Amino acid sequence: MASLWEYANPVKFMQTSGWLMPVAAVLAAGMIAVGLVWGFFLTPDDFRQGSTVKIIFLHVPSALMAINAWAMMLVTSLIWLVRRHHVSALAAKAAAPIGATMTLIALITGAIWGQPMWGTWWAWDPRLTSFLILFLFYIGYIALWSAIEDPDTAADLTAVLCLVGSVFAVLSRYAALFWNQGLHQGASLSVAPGTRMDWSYKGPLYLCMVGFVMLFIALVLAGTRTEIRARRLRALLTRERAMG
Amino acid sequence: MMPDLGTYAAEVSLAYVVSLALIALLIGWVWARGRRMKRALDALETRLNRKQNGQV
Amino acid sequence: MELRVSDLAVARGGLPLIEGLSFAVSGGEALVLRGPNGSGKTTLLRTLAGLQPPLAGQISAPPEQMAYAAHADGLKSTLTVRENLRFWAAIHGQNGVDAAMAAMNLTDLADRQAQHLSAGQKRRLGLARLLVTGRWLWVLDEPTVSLDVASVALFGEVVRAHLARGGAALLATHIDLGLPEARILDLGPYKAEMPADLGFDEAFL
Amino acid sequence: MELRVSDLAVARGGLPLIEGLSFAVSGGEALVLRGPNGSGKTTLLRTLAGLQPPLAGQISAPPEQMAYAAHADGLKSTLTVRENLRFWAAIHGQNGVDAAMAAMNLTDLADRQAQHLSAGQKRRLGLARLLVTGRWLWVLDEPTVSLDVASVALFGEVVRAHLARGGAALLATHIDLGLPEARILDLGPYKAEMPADLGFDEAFL
Amino acid sequence: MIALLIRDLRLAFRAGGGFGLGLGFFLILAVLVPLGVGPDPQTLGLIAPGILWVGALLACLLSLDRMFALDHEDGSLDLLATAPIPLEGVVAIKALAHWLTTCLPLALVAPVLGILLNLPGPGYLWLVLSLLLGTPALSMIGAFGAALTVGLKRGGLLLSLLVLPLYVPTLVFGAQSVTRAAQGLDPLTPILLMSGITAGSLALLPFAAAFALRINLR
Amino acid sequence: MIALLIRDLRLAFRAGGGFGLGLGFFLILAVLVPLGVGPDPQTLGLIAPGILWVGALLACLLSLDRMFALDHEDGSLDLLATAPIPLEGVVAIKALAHWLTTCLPLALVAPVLGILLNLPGPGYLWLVLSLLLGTPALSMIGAFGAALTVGLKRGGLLLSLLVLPLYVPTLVFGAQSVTRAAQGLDPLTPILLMSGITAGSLALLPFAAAFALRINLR
Ligand code: HEM
Ligand SMILES: Nc1ncnc2c1ncn2[C@@H]1O[C@H](COP(=O)(O)OP(=O)(O)OP(=O)(O)O)[C@@H](O)[C@H]1O
Ligand SMILES: Nc1ncnc2c1ncn2[C@@H]1O[C@H](COP(=O)(O)OP(=O)(O)OP(=O)(O)O)[C@@H](O)[C@H]1O
Ligand SMILES: [Mg+2]
Ligand SMILES: [Mg+2]
Repeated sequence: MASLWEYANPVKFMQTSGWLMPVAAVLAAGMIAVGLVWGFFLTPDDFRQGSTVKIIFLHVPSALMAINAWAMMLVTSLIWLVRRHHVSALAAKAAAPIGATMTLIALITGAIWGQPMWGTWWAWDPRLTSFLILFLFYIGYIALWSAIEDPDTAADLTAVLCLVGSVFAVLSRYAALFWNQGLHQGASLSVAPGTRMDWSYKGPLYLCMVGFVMLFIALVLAGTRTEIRARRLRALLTRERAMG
Repeated sequence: MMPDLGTYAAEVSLAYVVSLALIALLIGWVWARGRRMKRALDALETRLNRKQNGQV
Repeated sequence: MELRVSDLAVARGGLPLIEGLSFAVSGGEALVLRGPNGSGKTTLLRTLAGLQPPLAGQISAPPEQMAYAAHADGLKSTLTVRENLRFWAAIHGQNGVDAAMAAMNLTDLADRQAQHLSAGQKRRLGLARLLVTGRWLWVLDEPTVSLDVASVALFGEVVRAHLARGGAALLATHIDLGLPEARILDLGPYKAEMPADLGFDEAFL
Repeated sequence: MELRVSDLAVARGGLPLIEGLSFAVSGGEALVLRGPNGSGKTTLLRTLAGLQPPLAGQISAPPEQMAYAAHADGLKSTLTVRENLRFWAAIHGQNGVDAAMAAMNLTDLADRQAQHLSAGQKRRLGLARLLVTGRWLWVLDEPTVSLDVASVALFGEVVRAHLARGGAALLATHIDLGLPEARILDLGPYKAEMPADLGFDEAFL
Repeated sequence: MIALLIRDLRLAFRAGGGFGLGLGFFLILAVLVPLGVGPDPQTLGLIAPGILWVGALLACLLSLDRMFALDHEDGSLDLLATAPIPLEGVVAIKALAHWLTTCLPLALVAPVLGILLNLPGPGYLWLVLSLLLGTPALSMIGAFGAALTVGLKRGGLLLSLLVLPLYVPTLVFGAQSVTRAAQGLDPLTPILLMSGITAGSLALLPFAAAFALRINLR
Repeated sequence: MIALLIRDLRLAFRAGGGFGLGLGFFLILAVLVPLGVGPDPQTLGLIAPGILWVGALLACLLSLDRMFALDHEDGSLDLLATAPIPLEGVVAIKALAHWLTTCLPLALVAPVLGILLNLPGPGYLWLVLSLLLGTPALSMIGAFGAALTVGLKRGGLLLSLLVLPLYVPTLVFGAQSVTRAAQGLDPLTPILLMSGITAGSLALLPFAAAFALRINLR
């Protein structure tokens, strides 16, 4: 079997992602559409939360992806630093705006949910706080990418930022927990097995979660393809200019 | 067809609208940027090829 | 003591500038690099000094043996001439600040802040720094810019004394340095060729 | 059109540098100022350009008629060559950006950001700026620093064309400018004497 | 003059030019204060108007840091001073560019941060309004301070020190108007006074700043 | 190495070097907040620990702005990188110089500002202690951020954006310890956690920063 590292070759990556991306996109579209329609139209209201429980089908998957996107950036950054595969660095770059958007969606749906549940749009709950800080990390990371001219320099520096940032993001999480006990739901509803959540909720929720993962994969692949093209465009332009 | 959302109709629909809009925006951005880059690259590559063939 | 460069290629901003460059400088020799604007002299010197990695090729002497002087002089404008020199001497674990000032005719200006020097005086101070590095190979980028005729002559003597002590110097310049004994290396023939066909992989550099 | 300087004295950092300087430059002429490092050339040119007041004496032409080019080039590193020139052209209400780029051999670099230019290329851009100021008197401080031989020749031609159009140029330099027809003025004789006794009042100057 | 405005805006939007970073700072401050002060919504709501105004002021301050310094370093300022446009105009345009790239976005994003700090309902409108009317004064005063400190290495903090006292009246009236609005009182008087300060600064400070610049170039 | 420390300290104390300006900023912030928030002593006492910590953090942040940038501009950084001292050492020394010239004075002057903000009695000791133990982390993290942004024009605000989220844990634990002390609770746990962060930063970040510097010089 071919080594995984082969896909770090741009040509190989372009070939593979050329068919993988549409597949992921179709899967994502299908699953999210079915999941959301199911969730929005066909689930009963919760006895306590009323219809607001339907927000969960957007909130939880996006929160999930917000964290996992950063985790993926961490891994690809490490790969770039250690093995210097350009595709890896570009994948990290492509993932950042997607992760940032997911964080934003989690924040906004959470805020909208908070209004009926806690009577306020925003509360300095530890989980909410850590998400806000995560959002800041995303913004800083994207800003650093866009501020640096040379692509390899930018890749190196953002990778270091991602590593250091991850450590501090975890520290912030603990700091926030120490600082405030919080209102937010624990992970009781969906993750722990055999809890009170009914399958009528679980079904669409799982569907949406997998759908969001697919969406993320599709977008990262598309974004990485774009970044690779941008990189090549840049290189060709420099050379063309040099040739006169 | 529209389910009865009760007292929280505004909140729930707002959440769905905003989230879907953000996702659509993200997809639109990724897609538009991808297309722009592909076009630019294709244009440059054909230009370079023509130049090279002209020289040879 | 010898610097031997073989088959070196350097790039700037993703663009190969110089290819297949080989030369050697040994103790007591000075080598002057010439080439039109933008031919990559600064890039080459920065590569030798270890500030950027070469694209290909070997450099026999490690950066620790070189004293690099760039377009910018590395002076702190609120420190005096003496303080500036003393700092660099301390960093390199050397003495001889007074000798260095005397050699570059800076003794009168010793207590003047660097921001109150004229362009040529600043340059002289930048060159005096070389004397307190204690390194045998000087790598100098257009060292005599802004210097008047007398100072150019002074610089020539300083370099000659350095060579006499067994040191070596590598200088990039467009103008006359007052060093008739130096060998001259024209970078023209080493200009990098663009590869005719760009594979997708290579276009990534 | 004439610049007439009479009995000018200039000071820097409270120290008189040049005294009793008188000269005239009229349209079609170039005047080269020479003097050792620290003799006050830069100070003199800044005074003429209206950036600092003279200690004494008259300058017949107002600063509005002069285009000043200093040691620093006034380039924005994130703007391209063309954008930089266009900005200065707009500020001076002039056109001719393309002609200026052509004259200083910058057309190939038009879309390169200034931060990606080599030392000599930057300098060429700084000089191209003169062409879009539309002013008749050029006041240039060491204009050919970092330029290679070909660029110095190019610069010579540009100055000559400017003189032919009835312009004038005042240049400070240590090296050869490729302008054999220019008059040379040595600042040596005008070096300011320290007054032997400083009255309390004067010591405030 | 328009060329100068366009250039400054273009520089701001180019990579590393600093657009949006003032915003980022504002956002981060609004996050840090609760982290320092504690999560109690009551307290936060009470201090929200003041903190938001102080935050906007600091974000504005930080970004004006190098309004002239960059031009000074690369020699453009010398050349602008000898160019055929009045230095007063240069100052005014620079302040305008600063306002457009920094303060305007701040005013527009402030309500979102108001939510984070639990700002009471009626405050939002007046928050935006007071920022829109007050920040031009901040930019102009900042330009004056930047002109004073242009020749100095690391003038950034000295600049803050000089400019902050000048910001006090604007801050007090601006924050007052929002506080009053948030408590349901009449916010009109402080906002009118603040607008007066803005108008005065815009009319007079360009001359002072141009004077300071001329001195500094000498 | 010691020569570098001495040079940096000397530069800071020279005219325009920036010593004391961090202090000034801290002072002015402590004055501005009551102006913005209003003079009620109850409220002020409540928010004092948080505001003081946020103020110290910002003062520290502002002054680290150009920790490496000035050396980069005048070419010293290139020369230091080729000098016979490890770049990790250079980073550590620069952070130390920053701490000595900026953070140490902040910690010493903080109690005075505590009075201005009506900090309750038991808070003072822990305020100084927490600042002394926490600010080394701020300097070191700041050095890392400064190394990341050294090549950029107007990197100042980008630096803030990158560094502030990294400051969050230190800020939370530091402010918490003071708040708890001011309320008569036990401040030891947060202060120990904060010291842990400081120790970790000091041990690891010099390497990350030196790596970033090397990349930026390339
Ligand atoms: C505004 C900010 C909010 C953020 C950033 C946020 C963040 C998150 C995150 C990260 C998760 C996934 C955690 C996990 O799966 O264990 C989650 C789950 C959840 N959130 Fe939120 N949340 C917010 C507001 C809210 C509000 C206001 C409510 C409702 C009162 C809410 C209810 C839930 C529920 C029910 C879950 C599912 C828990 C489970 O996994 O069992 N969230 N939220
Ligand atoms: N930061 C950069 N990014 C991209 N290209 C650059 C950069 N700096 C310089 N270049 C380009 O690299 C080439 C070589 O520059 P370099 O400074 O090495 O030339 P040089 O021989 O020193 O010229 P000069 O005699 O003018 O100093 C030039 O064509 C220049 O435009
Ligand atoms: N800012 C300043 N403050 C005080 N003295 C200064 C200042 N700048 C320069 N000087 C001094 O004034 C004198 C004249 O400087 P000036 O820059 O005019 O000389 P120059 O003739 O241009 O020299 P060069 O050929 O080296 O450029 C020098 O002796 C210098 O030391
Ligand atoms: Mg060069
Ligand atoms: Mg001079």
